Amino acid sequence: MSDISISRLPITGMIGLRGDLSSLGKVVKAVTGCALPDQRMCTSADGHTLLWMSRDELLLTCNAEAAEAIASDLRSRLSGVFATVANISSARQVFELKGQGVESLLANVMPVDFARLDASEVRRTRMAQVPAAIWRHDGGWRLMCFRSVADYADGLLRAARPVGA
Amino acid sequence: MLLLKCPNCGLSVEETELAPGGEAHLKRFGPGSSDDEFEAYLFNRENTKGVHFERWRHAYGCGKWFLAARDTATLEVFGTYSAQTTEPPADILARIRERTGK
Amino acid sequence: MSRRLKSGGRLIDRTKPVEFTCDGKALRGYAGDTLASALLANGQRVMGRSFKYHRPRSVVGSGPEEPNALFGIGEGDRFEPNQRATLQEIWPGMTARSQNAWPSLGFDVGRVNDYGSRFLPAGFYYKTFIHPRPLWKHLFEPVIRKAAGLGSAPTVGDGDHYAHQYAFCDTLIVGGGIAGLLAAWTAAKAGERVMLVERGAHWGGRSPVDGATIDGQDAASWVKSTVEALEKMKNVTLMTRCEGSGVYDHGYVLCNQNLTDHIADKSGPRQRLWRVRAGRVVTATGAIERPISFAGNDVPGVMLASAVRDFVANHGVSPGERTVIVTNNDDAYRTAKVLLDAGLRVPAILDVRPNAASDIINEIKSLGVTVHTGRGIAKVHGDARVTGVSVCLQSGDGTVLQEIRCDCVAMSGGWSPVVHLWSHCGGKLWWDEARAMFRPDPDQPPRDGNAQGFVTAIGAASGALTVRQVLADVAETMDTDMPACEDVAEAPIKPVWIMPDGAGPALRAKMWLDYQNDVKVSDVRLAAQEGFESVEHAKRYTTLGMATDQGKLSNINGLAVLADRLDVTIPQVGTTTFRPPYTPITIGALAGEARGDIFQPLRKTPMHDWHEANGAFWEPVGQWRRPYCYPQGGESHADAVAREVKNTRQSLGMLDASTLGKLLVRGPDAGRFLDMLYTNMMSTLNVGRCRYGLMCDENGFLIDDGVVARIDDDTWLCHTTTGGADRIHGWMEDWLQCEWWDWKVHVVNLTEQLAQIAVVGPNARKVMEKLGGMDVKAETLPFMAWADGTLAGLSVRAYRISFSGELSYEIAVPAHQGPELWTALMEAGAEFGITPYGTEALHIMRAEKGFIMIGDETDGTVIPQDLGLDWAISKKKDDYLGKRGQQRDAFQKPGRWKLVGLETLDGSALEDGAYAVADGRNENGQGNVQGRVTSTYMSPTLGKGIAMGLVERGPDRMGEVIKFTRIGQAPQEARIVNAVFFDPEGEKSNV
Amino acid sequence: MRRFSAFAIAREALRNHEGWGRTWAKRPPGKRYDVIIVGAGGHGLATAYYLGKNFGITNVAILEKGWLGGGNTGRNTTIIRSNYLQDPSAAIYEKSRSLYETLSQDLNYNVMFSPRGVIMLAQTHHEVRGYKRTAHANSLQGVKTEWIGPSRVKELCPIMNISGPRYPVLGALWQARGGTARHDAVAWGYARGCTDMGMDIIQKCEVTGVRTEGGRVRGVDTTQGPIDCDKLGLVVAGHSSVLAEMSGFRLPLESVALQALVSEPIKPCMDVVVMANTVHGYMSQSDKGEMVIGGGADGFNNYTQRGSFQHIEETLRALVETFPMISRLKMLRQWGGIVDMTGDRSPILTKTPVDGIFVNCGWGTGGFKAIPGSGWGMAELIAKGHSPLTAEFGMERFREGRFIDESVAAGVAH
Ligand SMILES: Cc1cc2nc3c(=O)[nH]c(=O)nc-3n(C[C@H](O)[C@H](O)[C@H](O)COP(=O)(O)OP(=O)(O)OC[C@H]3O[C@@H](n4cnc5c(N)ncnc54)[C@H](O)[C@@H]3O)c2cc1C
Ligand SMILES: NC(=O)c1ccc[n+]([C@@H]2O[C@H](COP(=O)([O-])OP(=O)(O)OC[C@H]3O[C@@H](n4cnc5c(N)ncnc54)[C@H](O)[C@@H]3O)[C@@H](O)[C@H]2O)c1
Ligand SMILES: Cc1cc2nc3c(=O)[nH]c(=O)nc-3n(C[C@H](O)[C@H](O)[C@H](O)COP(=O)(O)O)c2cc1C
Ligand SMILES: [Zn+2]
Repeated sequence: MSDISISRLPITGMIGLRGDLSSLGKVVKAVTGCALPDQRMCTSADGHTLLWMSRDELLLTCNAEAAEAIASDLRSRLSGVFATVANISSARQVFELKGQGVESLLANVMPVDFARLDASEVRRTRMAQVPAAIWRHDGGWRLMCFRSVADYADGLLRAARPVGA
Repeated sequence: MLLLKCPNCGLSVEETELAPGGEAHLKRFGPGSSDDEFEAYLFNRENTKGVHFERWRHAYGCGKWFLAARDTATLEVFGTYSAQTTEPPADILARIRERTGK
Repeated sequence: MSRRLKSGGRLIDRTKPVEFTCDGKALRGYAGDTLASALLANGQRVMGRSFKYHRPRSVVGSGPEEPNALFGIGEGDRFEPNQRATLQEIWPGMTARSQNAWPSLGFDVGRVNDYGSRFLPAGFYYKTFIHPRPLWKHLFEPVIRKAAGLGSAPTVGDGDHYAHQYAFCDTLIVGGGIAGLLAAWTAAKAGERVMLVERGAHWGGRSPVDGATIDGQDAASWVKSTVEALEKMKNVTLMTRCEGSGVYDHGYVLCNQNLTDHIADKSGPRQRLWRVRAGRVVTATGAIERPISFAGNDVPGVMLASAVRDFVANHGVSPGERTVIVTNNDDAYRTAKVLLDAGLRVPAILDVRPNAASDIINEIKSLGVTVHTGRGIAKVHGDARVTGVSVCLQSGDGTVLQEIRCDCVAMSGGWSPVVHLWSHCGGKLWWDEARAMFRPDPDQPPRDGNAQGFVTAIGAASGALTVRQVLADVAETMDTDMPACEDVAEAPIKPVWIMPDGAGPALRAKMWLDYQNDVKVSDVRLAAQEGFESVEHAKRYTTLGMATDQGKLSNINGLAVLADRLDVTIPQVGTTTFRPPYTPITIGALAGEARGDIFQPLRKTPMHDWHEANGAFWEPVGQWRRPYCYPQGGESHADAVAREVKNTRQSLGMLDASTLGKLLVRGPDAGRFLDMLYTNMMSTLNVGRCRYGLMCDENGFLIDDGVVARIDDDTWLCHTTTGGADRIHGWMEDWLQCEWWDWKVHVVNLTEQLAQIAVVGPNARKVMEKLGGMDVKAETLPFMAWADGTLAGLSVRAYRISFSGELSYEIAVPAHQGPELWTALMEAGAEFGITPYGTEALHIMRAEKGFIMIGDETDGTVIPQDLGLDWAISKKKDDYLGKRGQQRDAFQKPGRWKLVGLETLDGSALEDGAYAVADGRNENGQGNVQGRVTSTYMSPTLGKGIAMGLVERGPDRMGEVIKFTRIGQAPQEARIVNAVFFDPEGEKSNV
Repeated sequence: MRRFSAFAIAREALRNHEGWGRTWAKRPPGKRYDVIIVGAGGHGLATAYYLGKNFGITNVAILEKGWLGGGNTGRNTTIIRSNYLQDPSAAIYEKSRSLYETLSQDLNYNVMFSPRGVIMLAQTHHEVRGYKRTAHANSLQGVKTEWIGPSRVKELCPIMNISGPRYPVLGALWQARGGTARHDAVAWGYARGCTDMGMDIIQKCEVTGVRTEGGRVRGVDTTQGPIDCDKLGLVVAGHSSVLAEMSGFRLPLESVALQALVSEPIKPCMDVVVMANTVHGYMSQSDKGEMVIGGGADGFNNYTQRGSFQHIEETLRALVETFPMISRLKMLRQWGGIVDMTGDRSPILTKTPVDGIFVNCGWGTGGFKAIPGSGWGMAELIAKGHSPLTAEFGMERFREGRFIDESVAAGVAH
């Protein structure tokens, strides 16, 4: 009935950045090619995605193996600037959601107006009882939550799937 | 169920994405303050039936605090604004005056 | 007799018979039948028993207003009590059970209450059962309680599941009658995002039955073509069987959609709860007809006039062969028409209006029906079924003028707009004298966060009655063109609340207002007489409107009776408060998906699966699950814990400490910031070293503790308790964002990023060395230091800290490598008999060492000084959070309870939570106390009971023996001792 | 006033109940009273009642802005228990509970006190320790409670799922003589008692100002005109801050909405009151058959008597987990009340900075059970200037840091 697929991605490289966004933006652009995203948006380049998390926080996703090296690179470029770079690749679980009706599945558990979501918007929100973030990726959706609740998130998404799926 | 706009990320979100944080613009009193000042700071809330300045955190979103001017009896929201301020901005005060005559 | 008519029934499909059972009897209806129509079609009139008097009752309405015909539907884990027969669509195999009757619906012993009803007026229970006192508990109350309730309680959990869904729209239209459809069409054309929900299974509302010509089509065709047009529009969502249940602040609306209650296939979710956020809400919820209060108006066979015509027109069911119509308005004449068209008889119409004239009245008269004007019903004859009515003058005292034989009475007291959704959030009403109804006041709508009215009532829901009025109202409020439609002039209504006007007490005691709760006109009058004058008092005293129909039929009549008795106007009395939901919602639907595994998030550490596979007995710690112990074989939990403790102390143990909070605090002002947060100095900590710290709230109470490590000049890593991780993170952000926003500090919560494993015991260093990769010697990595390095090929950070008093390392690795490190340690530790241990062993070992535990030694009223932790409070700092609070009077008093160790004289353990008794009693006669136990254990290490407690001036009373409470036994003596029971010099960890 | 009894009813039945008089009198306000009580909720009415009954002070008016008993007294889940942890709480709640035992007889009005027993579930080790601590404290306070195991819990409440899986029941604190009462009847019965002693109950009379002179109270302004008094008791629950502001002082309170709901009535299936604090839900079955369910409180200031809907959902999912059979019952009605929360969640019963003004407030989510005891103590405080029952509930405790914190045992609300 439904062709929605829900899969857990293997560990994704993730680097959390805190600081003045324009200074962060410059170095990240230099290292990864990703431009500084606008408020709530994300940008991508060369397999990296740079997500706007808040007014002083960005999240860079990358290849897990490369994360530590990129983080050190960013750290050294930011030395002398009040900024924090943390490799948090293990902290979160990313899901890939594909197929027709993913939005309405997500609308079971998130108070989000999907029709009003910009194509490159990253929505940090509440998924039932846990925090989560979603954004469009490659014709489908990426969903991110904390690692410790990955099983809960999985169960929740599966329970929300239309019958027969 | 309230709908408030987070000035930090620009989203209007429902209350379940937010965490309430009580009265805004409290002045902290530490060592050296009088008993009266300290008691007022920690306990004696305005608890107004009417316009109330209060703190909210966009807990399930950008994680940032912001402030709101809201009527506790009608739930009208006069505006939300930065948490990094010691008093309500003029435009919000003007709107409150316009709406309530106060 | 009720029966199925030979023809007719616009909603049923006579080619699709549906078999179902009621009270075990096999019955047959058609697809499209409700349980009520199907029972009537099968000749079953009595459908329930009333709450208090157990009077036999039949269906009075045809929709959500129905108070009487309630059934238990389904079996086993799909049984649900109190379902309305008028809403329950039948499906093949459905089973229905009647309620509140014993032994049977036909003969119900509870009926004795009816015969004694004059002794059971409103509120009788407040006046009696007072003496003798013991009888209340042992006799009266049990009897009252046994009589309580309607349907029987389900006995098992729910076999169905439920879904929730968020939705957003510009305009939510509730009600799919002609008003709602026209509104939807208007908003949709304007490009708005529209949601239109209709609680019933069909579109069109009343109009297809009541008849109308709109835009040259009959109502049914207009409805059909409008729905088809809407279905084609992308910006429109249409849902039937979906009720607008409640309107909440700021445009939040709950809609509840039934998905499987009407079909045999129950595999999908049973209901979907829509949580809609709408820019504006349009209520097009129609109106509900009012009954009239006359003696015997509850006898089976007395129905709303609209219900009578609904059953005939919609279901091809005749509620009776001979129907007397009693009315105060023109609308009921439509019922006459429908009955006559179906070949049924209307022996008379009793119209209370002395001289009403209009087209429809003339039309009905011309069909040969006798219309008695200025007349009403003095009394209905019959008990379990109507056999006739006595006619009287409406203006008289009920003197019988005439008797008319009939088996059905169709009554109409006028119409009340469905204003519930308008009112839920504060919309106000006004009383329209001419139409005799409360109508939404457009000038006082419910207001949203911008102080704009966000609900608009249209159509019959706003008080419009004729089709033309309805369409004109929609056209005006929605600013659109009105479809063509002819005007039908109706004669004005004459408000009549009881019949006849001059009815005396005997008649009033047989006039029902609230059918289900058995509230009569006499009850409301009694309430007023006894001073329950406020409509809210009258409601609560009589229970008027508190039944499962929430007074949809009874409220207006009730308050009219109250107004009359108080000699004030109806608007002076006002209405009671309208509260959600519009009709009751299944609790499972509100709970939604959160059941079983996803009842709540269950947080798992990276090593969770290993613990599970190795027999961990789990303990919930917040949303985490932590191993309490790992029982082996048939071992008891206590034995397992003892083994874990002993093995760790003697050789080697290992703990999953991943749940501890790990907060990275960084920036030029981080030291200054931590000095404010912790009671001690963190800015002076040397890079590479660790320090134990305490955090207090502004009241001065201890809220968290943990080890802080200085990572580099600008960076600290703060450990918190498991429960503290998110709380303290939030606490830090709060201070940084709202108080010291110019301080340059970042906080990053690394709790989820890192797995942390404590390797504990005399052989800890050996196992570390065996894994290789870093220097863990005492000289290089001394107690309270940390180092980065490699262990078993993984990059780790090792802290030499100890919560057990043993040589111990806490090793952090990225979470996804946690299991690998854990297994490596297990393998390397095998030769030392490495033992994973759980939270209980952890607690015992810390207690043996006299270390405090947040939540045990603290409870939100304890300051660090109470715990003898003065050494962890910097004297040099001007300020830290909590310092001012601790300077207050109560904390300076010498008599405060302070932490000590406690040992019973016989080596047994003190009881959990025991209090230290003191001499005498206080002013309130309570036994005085001088302390309490905060932690108590049987120490496997020492082989005796050990405890910590807070005792008045405790540290000054070392050696003293005091008494502690025991439940059900004499107090137990214990000696005040040093709280460090094991290795007081700390030799074991300092190696 | 007419005595109520079964005989009286039988007699009246024979004459169509036309002989019953008013439950409380209706009179215009007088010019002056010895004591004015603002707020005809349970606490205000009980205060007035015991002023008359215990101290002979009957020149008393009770002013109510709406209809009496229509505040929180008319919208609470009626749980009565006294198994509190801290001594001052246990004292006043146990006094209250014991007064409830004979309240119907005292008032000659059946308030349907139903000591069916209250179970407070322990579902974590922390709660086990907390409730055991309470049991020990109760043993010294003269409060009868018992720590019981899971099988006893199941026996007392067969519809409960005690085996989890998420939070298996580890035991419970059981107070066999806790229970419920008919909330409206408590207000009505006290009102009748007050009238009987000649007091004036004036409804639709909102206090709009408090008049003071030289630091002493003189009277109040109301929507029915000014009224003088020697002493003034402010007993207005959620509106206490509003009245305090009129009087010129502040109270350590925040007013928030607390919600409740009832299911449709069903045949009796639960004979005890159950409170499950780990999952945040509590439930009992009324004498009429509805399941009476307490919801959560909003975290923000709110004077609307409506709460946010998510609390209803949270409560119900907790209860469905605990009592799986309620899933197929239906929610009939939900509502809210405005409760006044203090910094330590314990009430305030005290003199104030203004001579002659007394406040009784801060009962927050749990003051129905305290009505008789609080009235008793408050009356003594107003009449004599001191009451052992109220002594510890002064406001200075916040300034001094002397909290009476009940949440310390296991985070208990009601
Ligand atoms: C949903 C809910 C559930 C609860 N459950 C329980 C429970 O299970 N057990 C329990 O023990 N407690 C419970 N409580 C708490 C309990 O209801 C209250 O603590 C108690 O009823 C307070 O009584 P009161 O007389 O102080 O206040 P109220 O009954 O609120 O009376 C105060 C009165 O003051 C009036 N007033 C206000 N301002 C003015 C003015 N200016 N002039 C004149 N009059 C004024 C109000 O109209 C009101 O009638 C619950 C509360 C709520 C809301
Ligand atoms: N002449 C009279 O005395 C009189 C009186 C009343 C009604 N009427 C007739 O009734 C019709 C009124 O048209 P209308 O469209 O305003 O009303 P309607 O009664 O025809 O339609 C209202 C619709 O709203 C639905 N509804 C009600 N509450 C709902 C809820 N909470 N959620 C979802 N759906 C809900 C109902 O099921 C119904 O289908 C006209 O035909 C009018 O002539 C006539
Ligand atoms: C213990 C208790 C039981 C209740 N039972 C019912 C009930 O059976 N039916 C009903 O309609 N309302 C019931 N109510 C709710 C009241 O109708 C009403 O909603 C509540 O007192 C709040 O008042 P308000 O809604 O008028 O603001 C009950 C309330 C309480 C406190
Ligand atoms: Zn935000």
